[in-house]
Amino acid sequence: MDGPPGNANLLPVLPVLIPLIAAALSLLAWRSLAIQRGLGLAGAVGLLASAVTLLVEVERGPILVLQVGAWPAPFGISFVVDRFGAVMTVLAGVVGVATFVFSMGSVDARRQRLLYHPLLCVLLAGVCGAFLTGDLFNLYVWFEVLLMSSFALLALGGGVLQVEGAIKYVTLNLLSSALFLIATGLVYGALGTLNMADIALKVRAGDSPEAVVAVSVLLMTAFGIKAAAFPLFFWLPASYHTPPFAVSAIFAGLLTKVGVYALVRSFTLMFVAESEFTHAILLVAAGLTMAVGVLGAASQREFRKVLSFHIVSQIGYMIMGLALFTPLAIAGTIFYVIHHIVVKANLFFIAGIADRLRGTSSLVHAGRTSLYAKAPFVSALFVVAAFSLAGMPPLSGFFAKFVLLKAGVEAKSWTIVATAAAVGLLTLFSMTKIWAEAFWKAPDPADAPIDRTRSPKPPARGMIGTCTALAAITVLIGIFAGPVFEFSQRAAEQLLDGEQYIRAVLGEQALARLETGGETSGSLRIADGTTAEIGGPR
Amino acid sequence: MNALFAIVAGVLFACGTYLLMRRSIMRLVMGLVLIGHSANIAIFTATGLKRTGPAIVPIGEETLPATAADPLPQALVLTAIVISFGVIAFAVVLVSRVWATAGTDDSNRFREDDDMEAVS
Amino acid sequence: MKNVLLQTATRYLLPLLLLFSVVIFLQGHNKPGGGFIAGLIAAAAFSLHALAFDAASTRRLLRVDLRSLIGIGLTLAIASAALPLAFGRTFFSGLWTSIGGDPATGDPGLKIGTPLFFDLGVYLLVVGIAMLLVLTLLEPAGPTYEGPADESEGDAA
Amino acid sequence: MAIVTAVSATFLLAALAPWLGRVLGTRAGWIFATVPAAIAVWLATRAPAILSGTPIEGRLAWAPSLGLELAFSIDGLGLLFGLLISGVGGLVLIYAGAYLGPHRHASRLQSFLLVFMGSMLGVVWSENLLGLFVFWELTSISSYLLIGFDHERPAARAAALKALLVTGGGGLCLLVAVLMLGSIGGSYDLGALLDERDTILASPWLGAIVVLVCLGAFTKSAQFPFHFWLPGAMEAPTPVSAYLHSSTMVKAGIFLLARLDPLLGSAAWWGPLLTAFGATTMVLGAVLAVRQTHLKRILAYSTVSSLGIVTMALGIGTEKAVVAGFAYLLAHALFKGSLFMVAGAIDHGCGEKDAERLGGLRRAMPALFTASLLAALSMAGLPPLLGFIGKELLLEATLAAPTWTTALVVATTFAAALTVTVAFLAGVRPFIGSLAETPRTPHAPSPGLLLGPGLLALLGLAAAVLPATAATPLALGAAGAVLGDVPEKSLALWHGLTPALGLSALAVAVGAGAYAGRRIVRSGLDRIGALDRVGPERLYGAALKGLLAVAGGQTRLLQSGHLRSYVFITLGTVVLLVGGTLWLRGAVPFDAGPENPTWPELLVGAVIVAGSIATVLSRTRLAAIAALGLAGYGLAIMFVLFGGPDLAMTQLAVETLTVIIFVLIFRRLPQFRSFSTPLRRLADGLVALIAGLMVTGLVLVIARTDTDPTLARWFGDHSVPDAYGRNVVNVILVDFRAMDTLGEITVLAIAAIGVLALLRPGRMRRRHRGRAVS
Repeated sequence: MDGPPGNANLLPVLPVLIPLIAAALSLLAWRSLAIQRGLGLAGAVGLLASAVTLLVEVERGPILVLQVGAWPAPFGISFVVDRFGAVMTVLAGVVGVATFVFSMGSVDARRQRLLYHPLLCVLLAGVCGAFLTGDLFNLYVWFEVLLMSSFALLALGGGVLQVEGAIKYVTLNLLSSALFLIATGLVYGALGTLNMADIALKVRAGDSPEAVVAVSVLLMTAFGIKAAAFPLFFWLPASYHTPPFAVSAIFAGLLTKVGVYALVRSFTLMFVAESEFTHAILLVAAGLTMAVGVLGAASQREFRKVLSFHIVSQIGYMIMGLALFTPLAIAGTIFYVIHHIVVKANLFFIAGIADRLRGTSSLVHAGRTSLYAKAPFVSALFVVAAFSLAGMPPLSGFFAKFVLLKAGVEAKSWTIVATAAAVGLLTLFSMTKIWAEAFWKAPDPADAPIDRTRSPKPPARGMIGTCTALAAITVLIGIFAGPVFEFSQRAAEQLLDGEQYIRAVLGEQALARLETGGETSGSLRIADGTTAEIGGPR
Repeated sequence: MNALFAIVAGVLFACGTYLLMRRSIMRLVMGLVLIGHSANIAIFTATGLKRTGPAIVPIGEETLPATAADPLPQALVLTAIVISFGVIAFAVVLVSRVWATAGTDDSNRFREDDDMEAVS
Repeated sequence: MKNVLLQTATRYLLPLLLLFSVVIFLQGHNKPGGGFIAGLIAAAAFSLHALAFDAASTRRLLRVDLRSLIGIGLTLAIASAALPLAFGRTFFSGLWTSIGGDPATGDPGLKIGTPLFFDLGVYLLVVGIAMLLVLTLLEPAGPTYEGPADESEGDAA
Repeated sequence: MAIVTAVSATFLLAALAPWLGRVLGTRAGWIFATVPAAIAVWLATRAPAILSGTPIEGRLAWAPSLGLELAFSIDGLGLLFGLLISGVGGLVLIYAGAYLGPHRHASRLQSFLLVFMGSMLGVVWSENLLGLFVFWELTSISSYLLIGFDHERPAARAAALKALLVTGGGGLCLLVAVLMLGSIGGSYDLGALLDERDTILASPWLGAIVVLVCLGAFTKSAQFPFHFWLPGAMEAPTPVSAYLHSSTMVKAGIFLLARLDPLLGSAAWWGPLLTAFGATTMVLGAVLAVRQTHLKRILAYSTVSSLGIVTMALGIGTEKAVVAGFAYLLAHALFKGSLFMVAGAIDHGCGEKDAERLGGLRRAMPALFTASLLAALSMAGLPPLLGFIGKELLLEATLAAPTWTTALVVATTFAAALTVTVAFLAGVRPFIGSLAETPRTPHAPSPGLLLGPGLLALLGLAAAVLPATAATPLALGAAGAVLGDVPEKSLALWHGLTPALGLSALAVAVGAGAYAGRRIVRSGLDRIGALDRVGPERLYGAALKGLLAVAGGQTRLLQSGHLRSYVFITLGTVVLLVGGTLWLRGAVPFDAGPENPTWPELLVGAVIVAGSIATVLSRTRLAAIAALGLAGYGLAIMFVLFGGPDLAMTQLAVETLTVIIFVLIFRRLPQFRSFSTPLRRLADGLVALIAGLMVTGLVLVIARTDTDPTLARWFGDHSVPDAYGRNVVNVILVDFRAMDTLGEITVLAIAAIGVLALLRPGRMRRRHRGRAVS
């Protein structure tokens, strides 16, 4: 047997491979729900375990790179794990495991029989693939993987609301994918490479034609749709309240964050040549996203719709950090993402428990029971998650917001600081609305739409357990805010140090071009913008 | 010829997006197909069209002649075609499900916001 | 579409088309072709069968459930990607061996490697999904308007 | 470390309280009170050391990288507040146990009270501004949960929300101010900031910092124009009002002002802002209090007034004023806490809250009457009570105020007079006269209900009679923390015949008169009451309503539910941003490329264009599918022309399958209809056209640049020797970039599963709640 040489370092692809294998085997076992369930959970746990190992590895050492198929970069596909990618993968694992556990008690058997578990597995594989790949086109492929499985999960067993929500979701996300695809092709046309490190190198060396800015803005809009930034977010509030709660939760936790991840990756590693221009657009978008999202939440009267609009609003915070583009601000974005994924998924899970206990998700109508009086533990879980989301100390959200505000103050961007602060207050307002209406309000037998056909049923133990674990993580992030922040800082430094990434993927000699090619600063452009220099790093 | 196919890509994109903005969900899904075509032509054109033979190494040679087409955009487009096929197949079926459950093909009649706070 | 002529034609065409798809599959690495296209040709052959007879008999002909077929294809693809790991190679690196080669004359013989198995996985999967689409759409209980719809959030089952 | 223990013990007890409550039953309050009592005793024993200038310190690193440390330090200011918080807190816990009796959630209330207590201790002992802020927000949250304790009443929920929004908004202002201070001073530690005082005072941000700090403090301490949330907070159970809304939480704002006074006191706007808003609040609160008849609301407004007094005193900023402020603050905590608990005991005993409908309770509740009388007299500022000392000092301070002297003296005297009226109204009126009919027969309060008010009232007396034991050192110690060094002064009941005494006498006379003629006074005030319509409370309501209207309006506009407009806006944004960038930077030159198109190419292009336009124009389903197919097959031919046989075959096969699927599905769907108006279509067409131009422009611009051939060459060179395949495209797909293909087939598999799930959804539960079909 012969073939290209290579090492057996499998670790960087494991978070993708494990759930994918679980999904493939589940398809073979399509007759047995029990096997699918077990495989699914095992896949998620395996993903989490491998992700944690990855995180430990990158914390200890340099950026991990796997050249898939042992083909050298930039020719084959590279899987690249830095701190940011690793922590995102860990979060995907956490939410994945939580979703599987929560689903067991909450998703009906009919839906489960429609291959629910393999779909979830593939969704997780797609999300992790997007976090770990170092290749632009491969990123597109993983986006499609996660998108396709989210389509299927959204429409699974669909009632009318579900399919109507799904068609909006599908249409706008496919538009985004098409834009992404075009942009990828254009990037290859302009730079002759798809490898992110190679793109970064060429942009830094000044090899990029001026029109690449327009391509990067095209990418920005494509990712902006995925991230649900203003004014590209419509698909999110139109669909997230329709599927089963477990599905809502994993979507809320992970999907938009893949868009945020892609934005961060693109505009810290690759397209930094015209940061005054691109990041100014991002800053405006960030402010408007926060404000419009939170106002949307204030206008809603359904549990999950309030939460959905809040996702939009909080995407604004994450983009704010990216747009400010200082090490502290990027650290803020990372902290915010870490906090948000856990809390947001948890809130959707809690919404599921509340819906089960109250018999309705409406905030206008009194439910079957006053949760505050009858379900103090669930209430406490909600308080932790909701006040964390609203940025109240000493919970995780406070520190996330604090770092971003601090970055804003230090960058003297007063408008965004004022917006972020005001939006914080409005977030508090809408969280208390849910609290007051869904938890405090007394049941009123005369009040109409409780779904009487749904038998009141206490939440399964797994459901409560899931929420408790996630709430505990929220509290722990608050208690260990220092270490989490320090990690975010290290991750941010790594993100902003493009050369480290390039060195890891392309090797030391690639950087030599930067020194001969002139300045290494991120504000290079070639004079006439007509031709790109020919010749790659090898 | 770059210009020709850049325009073709543009026309496809324009037609596709126009269909995407139709309220009739059946036309909408056709718009997705056209946008997919547009993306493929855009990739193909932007990376440089070459009137040459396929990217196949002739028998007896070890390497691809320099005149052959760039194989990478082809591989990308091929992947994209297949992916968009899967996605379109799903979307078409979804449209039929929407029609079957909602009873309308007019996307403006889908409800979404009936739970909103009334303006007081 | 119970056309005797078509049914008879199908009896002869089916094996021919399948053979053709195998050829296209096998030459894919060196000439135009490959797992995806070959899979679609095979699917076309079975679709013809389904049109000539009915979906149920095509399902019987295929023997294996389409979901399993998709699963097998996917598993095979992943397995061929993971197999090199057993030999200390990295994920997706090609493992090759040759059949009938003669180093003395420089004849490489027929090269067999994991990428081919990967392509075989693609082939099986494509047959599976194409047939799933066609058969599901051909069978009656398709989408027709079903009256007042189900709005369950599904959390109460 | 003792400080950390004290604070964490409180939180720990709070966490255990719900469980302990179940075990201990109604006696739980007494047990819970031991913790605050222990803290109070500990503080008392350490007081001499603290007052002699050695603060107790304790540190717990939390997130040093964020500048957040739980750095505690108890100086004179912290001592005064700490004693109030733990002392009153212990009494309130006992009182709450008795007040709620066997209420199902009594221990939940006590737990929140303990959370609040711990947070409040954290606020007043924090050396680190960020730590202070963390506890500050915790007090807001616990206050929210406490006000909403009777959660099933909408009024309680609304009041809780109001308090939270107002104080939370102020909290955010404070946070920004803290961030700015930290950014200038490089630390959130007060000590470190004081070292950087000159830098801070010279900073261009100083004005903003002062205003933001004031916003934080004023909202918390219910200063005009944010005073309105406090009377609303009376929806809370009485123990909560007594604790949070009279003696502790509302004083947090004042504490903050005092704490930051050494740092910001010399800023130009500091003194005038505090004095002006404090004085306004003082007068307004007093006037509004007289208008009330509901016992707790009377007390609430008079609390507003008292908080104004202290703020004003800090604003005046002279040594006299600051000492007077703290003396008054101490007196107020004692008498107001007592009076609130009395009001609660009355309500508990006879079920009536309206002062005018109560009377003659002295016989049924003699002990409570004694306590109430003592507290009321202290509030009225009569000797020999602590209130008298506070008021005398205050009048003296205003007489000696460096600016606005006359106005301040008049305002303070006026407020003092009305306070006399209010004190009689709330503290005496219910007990004297003939016995009034009440919902419940009045009965004497239990020991638990009596202990709190009684003890606090007695302390007001004792502290005045023996000022040197507690009142003087505490007030001077706190003042010392603000002023820098402890003033040489002592509190005493007798100051000689001073102008202040005269003003005091005048105030008592006027106040007593106003009490006697309160009906006339009230009807007079009601005429001014028309101002309520434009008052801040209305503003709050209007703002909330306006916010919801704006929110609803903009959301309805954007999130219209109409997919068409979603696509329109999304695409419009893309076009605007990308097209704009291209326009600004790219200046697309129309460059047809090096080669002219050949006839076959033109033909293929025309076929694709024709197909796509026909798809748009066709009116029937089949025609549209045919046109779509035309475009797709055209694409396949294009691939043939440019050396992509694999692509062409794939496109051909896929297009065929797509057409089959479309036909199979569309036959079950309705005929095409046109829904949009011509104008809409025009707008859509325009956006689509620009979008198309954008794509054309992008492709042209990029196609002009030569693609770096490194990758293409490498694939060509390595395909045969390393990957044993001659079809380079296929080798890329199954080897070089097989990962893409793995993802691709996964997408296909999932698409198939999705289709299966959509078309075979399994058994559906039919229900008739579905939408009406039109």
